[in-house]
Amino acid sequence: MKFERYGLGIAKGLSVTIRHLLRRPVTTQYPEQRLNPSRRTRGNELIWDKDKCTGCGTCAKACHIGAIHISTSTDLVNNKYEVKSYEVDTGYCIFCGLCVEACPFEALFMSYDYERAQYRRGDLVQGKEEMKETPERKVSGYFYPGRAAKLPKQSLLVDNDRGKR
Amino acid sequence: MTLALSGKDIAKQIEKKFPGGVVESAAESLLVEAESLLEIAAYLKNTPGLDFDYLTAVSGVDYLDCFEVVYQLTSLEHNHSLVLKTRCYQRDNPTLPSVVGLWRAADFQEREICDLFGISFTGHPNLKRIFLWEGFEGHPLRKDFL
Amino acid sequence: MAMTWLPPDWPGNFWAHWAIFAVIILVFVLLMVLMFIWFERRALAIMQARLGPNRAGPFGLFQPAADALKIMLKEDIVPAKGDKLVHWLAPVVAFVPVLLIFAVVPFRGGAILADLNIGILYILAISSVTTVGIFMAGWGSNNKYSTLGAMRQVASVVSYEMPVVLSVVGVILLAGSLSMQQIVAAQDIPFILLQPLGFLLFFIGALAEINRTPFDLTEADSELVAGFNIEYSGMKFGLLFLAEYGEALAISAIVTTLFLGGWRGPILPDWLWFLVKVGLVFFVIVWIRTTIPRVRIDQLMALAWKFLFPLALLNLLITAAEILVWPAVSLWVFVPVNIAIAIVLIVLWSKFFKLGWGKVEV
Amino acid sequence: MATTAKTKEIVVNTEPFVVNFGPLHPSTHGVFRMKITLDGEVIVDMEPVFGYLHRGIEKLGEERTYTQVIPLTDRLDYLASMSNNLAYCLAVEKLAGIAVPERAEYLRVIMAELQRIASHLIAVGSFLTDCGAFLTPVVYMIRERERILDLFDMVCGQRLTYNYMRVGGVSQDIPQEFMPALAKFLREMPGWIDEYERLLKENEILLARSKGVGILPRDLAIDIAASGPVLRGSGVKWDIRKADPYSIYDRFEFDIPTGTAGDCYDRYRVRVEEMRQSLRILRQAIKDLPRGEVRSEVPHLIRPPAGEAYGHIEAPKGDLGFYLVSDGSIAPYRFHVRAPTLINLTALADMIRGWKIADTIIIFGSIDICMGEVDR
Repeated sequence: MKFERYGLGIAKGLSVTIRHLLRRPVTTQYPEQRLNPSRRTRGNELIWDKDKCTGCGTCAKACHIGAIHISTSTDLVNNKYEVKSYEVDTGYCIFCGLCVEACPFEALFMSYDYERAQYRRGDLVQGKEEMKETPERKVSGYFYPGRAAKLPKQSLLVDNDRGKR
Repeated sequence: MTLALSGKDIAKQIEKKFPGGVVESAAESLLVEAESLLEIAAYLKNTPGLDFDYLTAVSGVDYLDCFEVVYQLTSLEHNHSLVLKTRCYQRDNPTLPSVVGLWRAADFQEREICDLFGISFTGHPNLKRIFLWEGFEGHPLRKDFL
Repeated sequence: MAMTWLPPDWPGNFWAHWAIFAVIILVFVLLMVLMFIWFERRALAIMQARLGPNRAGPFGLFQPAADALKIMLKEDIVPAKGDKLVHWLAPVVAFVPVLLIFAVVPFRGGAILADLNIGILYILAISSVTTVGIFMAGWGSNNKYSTLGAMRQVASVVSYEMPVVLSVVGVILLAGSLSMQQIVAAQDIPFILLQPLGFLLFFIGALAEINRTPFDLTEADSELVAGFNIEYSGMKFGLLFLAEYGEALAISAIVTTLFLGGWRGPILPDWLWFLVKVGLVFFVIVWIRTTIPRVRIDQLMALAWKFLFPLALLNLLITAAEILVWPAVSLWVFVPVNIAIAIVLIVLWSKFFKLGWGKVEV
Repeated sequence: MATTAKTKEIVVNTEPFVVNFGPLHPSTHGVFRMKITLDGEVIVDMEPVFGYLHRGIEKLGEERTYTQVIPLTDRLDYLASMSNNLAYCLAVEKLAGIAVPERAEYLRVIMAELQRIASHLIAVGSFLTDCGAFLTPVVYMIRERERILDLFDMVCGQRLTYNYMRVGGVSQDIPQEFMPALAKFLREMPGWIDEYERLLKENEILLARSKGVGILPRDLAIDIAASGPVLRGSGVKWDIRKADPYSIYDRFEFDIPTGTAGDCYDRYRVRVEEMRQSLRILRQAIKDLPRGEVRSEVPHLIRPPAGEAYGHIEAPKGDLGFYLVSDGSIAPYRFHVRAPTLINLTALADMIRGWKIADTIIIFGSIDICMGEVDR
């Protein structure tokens, strides 16, 4: 290597790294500090609104992997479809959000929460009861901006926000 | 703006040079006989007015009654492009002449078509399976594969 | 400045003295090496805008200890067709010389295990035994990458031994003796000022010998995956890892003793001066490791033979000439002269010298 | 035992040393294998082996409706899925003749250019780390990429597989806090790029390692139909955004950086300059972003008329094209992807021959491939 510039390039590079000693590191200590995900985040779960759902099955058709299994039965009392079983296999689901967009009755949402890992593969299949919207299982504002207002503001690295302790 | 040359007026030029070479020329593509593919391709590449020196893409399609290989050609100087097609009708051991001699870009793409469609290209330097392993029998992208 | 509160041969009998102080130095060196591993990982991390280990203990201080414990519990795989004996012996041959070097390093006023009068010669001799160990590691693992790595290590050490030894001779000329104590005693002016070119050559040569960036071709992780220590796991890998950091510590200690005036310093107690200077030199090594890309093997060799070696000879010539015309007034007059000579030589040499057969145009 | 044979000519036959830069190697950017025959350190011959990440995306595409194929295109070049979505949607719109509203066009350009910067950051970062600087460049550049991923997360909810663009526009409009965050990013980014330049641009060791190494001559680059920074590094001024402007790229003025010698250093320089040009485009796109609809009226199950179409865009890694054949049903009859990285690798054997092992990693790194797109 020609040292024509007598190591100036190397010196400049060294000056950049030494300057980083004075800057705050960028890492967030995950379990203690948490970053707020985006208000439209597609968390790893689906939330299903039982009363709005009419059992039309558009979401099952929209899913290109067939992760949604829905079976309806005829409810003779007030003469409309009644959803007998509604299961989403989050093991197959890739959280692309096509089903949420396809649902004509605003009954299906992505969840805002991303810590739904399970120990057994069987627990990944979400049954009817575990899909209701509860205070701790919030709905994400994906495709429905109206619901995004209640969620906390996203913490952006551009604003040097490294999450609260 | 890349000017997509229409198959018709190119066909007229080619008809004079290689009688019977052009099978059918639609508005945006030019279907040629498999046998005369190499001469036409060489003609397209070397004539000063056309200068198709850049083979953008080679794609294979299985139309059940025939295999079709589509060459998207572009000329960097004149900034115009052409779609050249050939067909081969036998299904058990389809073969087509390889254009690797003219454009080296076709090397991996022809190996891919041979791997996924089973069309063997004569004159290709090392025609081996590119994605699937040697022992795999059958060609997945054929419509009758499953 | 003898050790005041302990007579030199304290327990009377020589062997007892030797045994006690050998254990003390051994423990001290291993602790320093663990500290250095932690120091490098933290300094590297902060310079890369991240935190570095901070989970095991306060500020991650127990991280090296945790690593050492983990490595001891790991299974010790020996490659099937590898040369079993050579594979087993290699870490020992690589690690022991590193410990031997510390017998001669003056930690404090009188605190030196063996005050050999050929101190620096002993260090240069011992430090090249590690290369044999590393080559045995590369050869014994019957793995293509490790053989390549070992070959590279031998090539780089052979070609960098010359500039290192010649620059040390420059220091010896000035100090007048080979013993480390005398070298430190002779340094009223730190030799880095008197021998700037010598310091530069020694530092670059030493970096190549302990294969640290920019010369870490032996275990270049982007090319040879991990060079000679691919097939090592468990305690053997631990030994090789300790050998590498032990060598870095040894080189920092030698550079402090030869060029930065060892433990001599104005206010602070002398052992603290030694630690500060060693830490400083090690920080520069880590700093270089963060920023500078790796050199290719032929550039490494060409740099040694075409750039460092001639400059080392010239440096020796100039130092010898200065010794002859020893100034009456004081050595300080040499400092600007030597620095000017160093700069002129580097500029001149880099003008005519084209690495990469002249193809490389910058 | 004196050797009686007078001039017994000693034949030293050294057979070449075949090394596998195997699927599992720290610097093969994914599962790519090179069977390299070595003579000492010098490369004699190299044979690439593909297929370790072949998921048959083109076969999967044939069983899905036109909208369901979009999540598949995310997984082609997983470092630039916005550009994959854009290329696919353009091809379908060309096939079905669908018009895209103004605001959606501007949003698409903004997302594509942000994705170009993010992809180049990874490419340049890993190239410099392959040169040996211990992870520092790639850690700095990933920190900048993090800012872009935050913006994408804000818009479409995911950080890698966006599934943001739809046939006929984009799936959702941007939230209010997107614009201020993007403006802040555009103000800071040139400063960060200058810092990378100061870090390694004139570093003597990097120059010695990458200047004049792995030269791809101009006519060989055209012959193997290389595209993107690899082609422009060899001095060919060919960029689809200028040569065949798709969507609204003809409204922005930016220039195309090209190298001269076609070596690794030029390709690295072209990528860094392209990042600056993308910032220029983004500034213009922000200035005149119109209001209005983001998606034209397109049925969820589109049935384009029977026929074929080839749409291609300037993706970060090269000329990414989609060849779609439709038979009038809701699923594409044939869905072929023109992978720029697979074609850029055609000349890898010629570029590597004669150089040393350390150079193969640099040359391979400067081509910047992504195995998701190579193996499909």
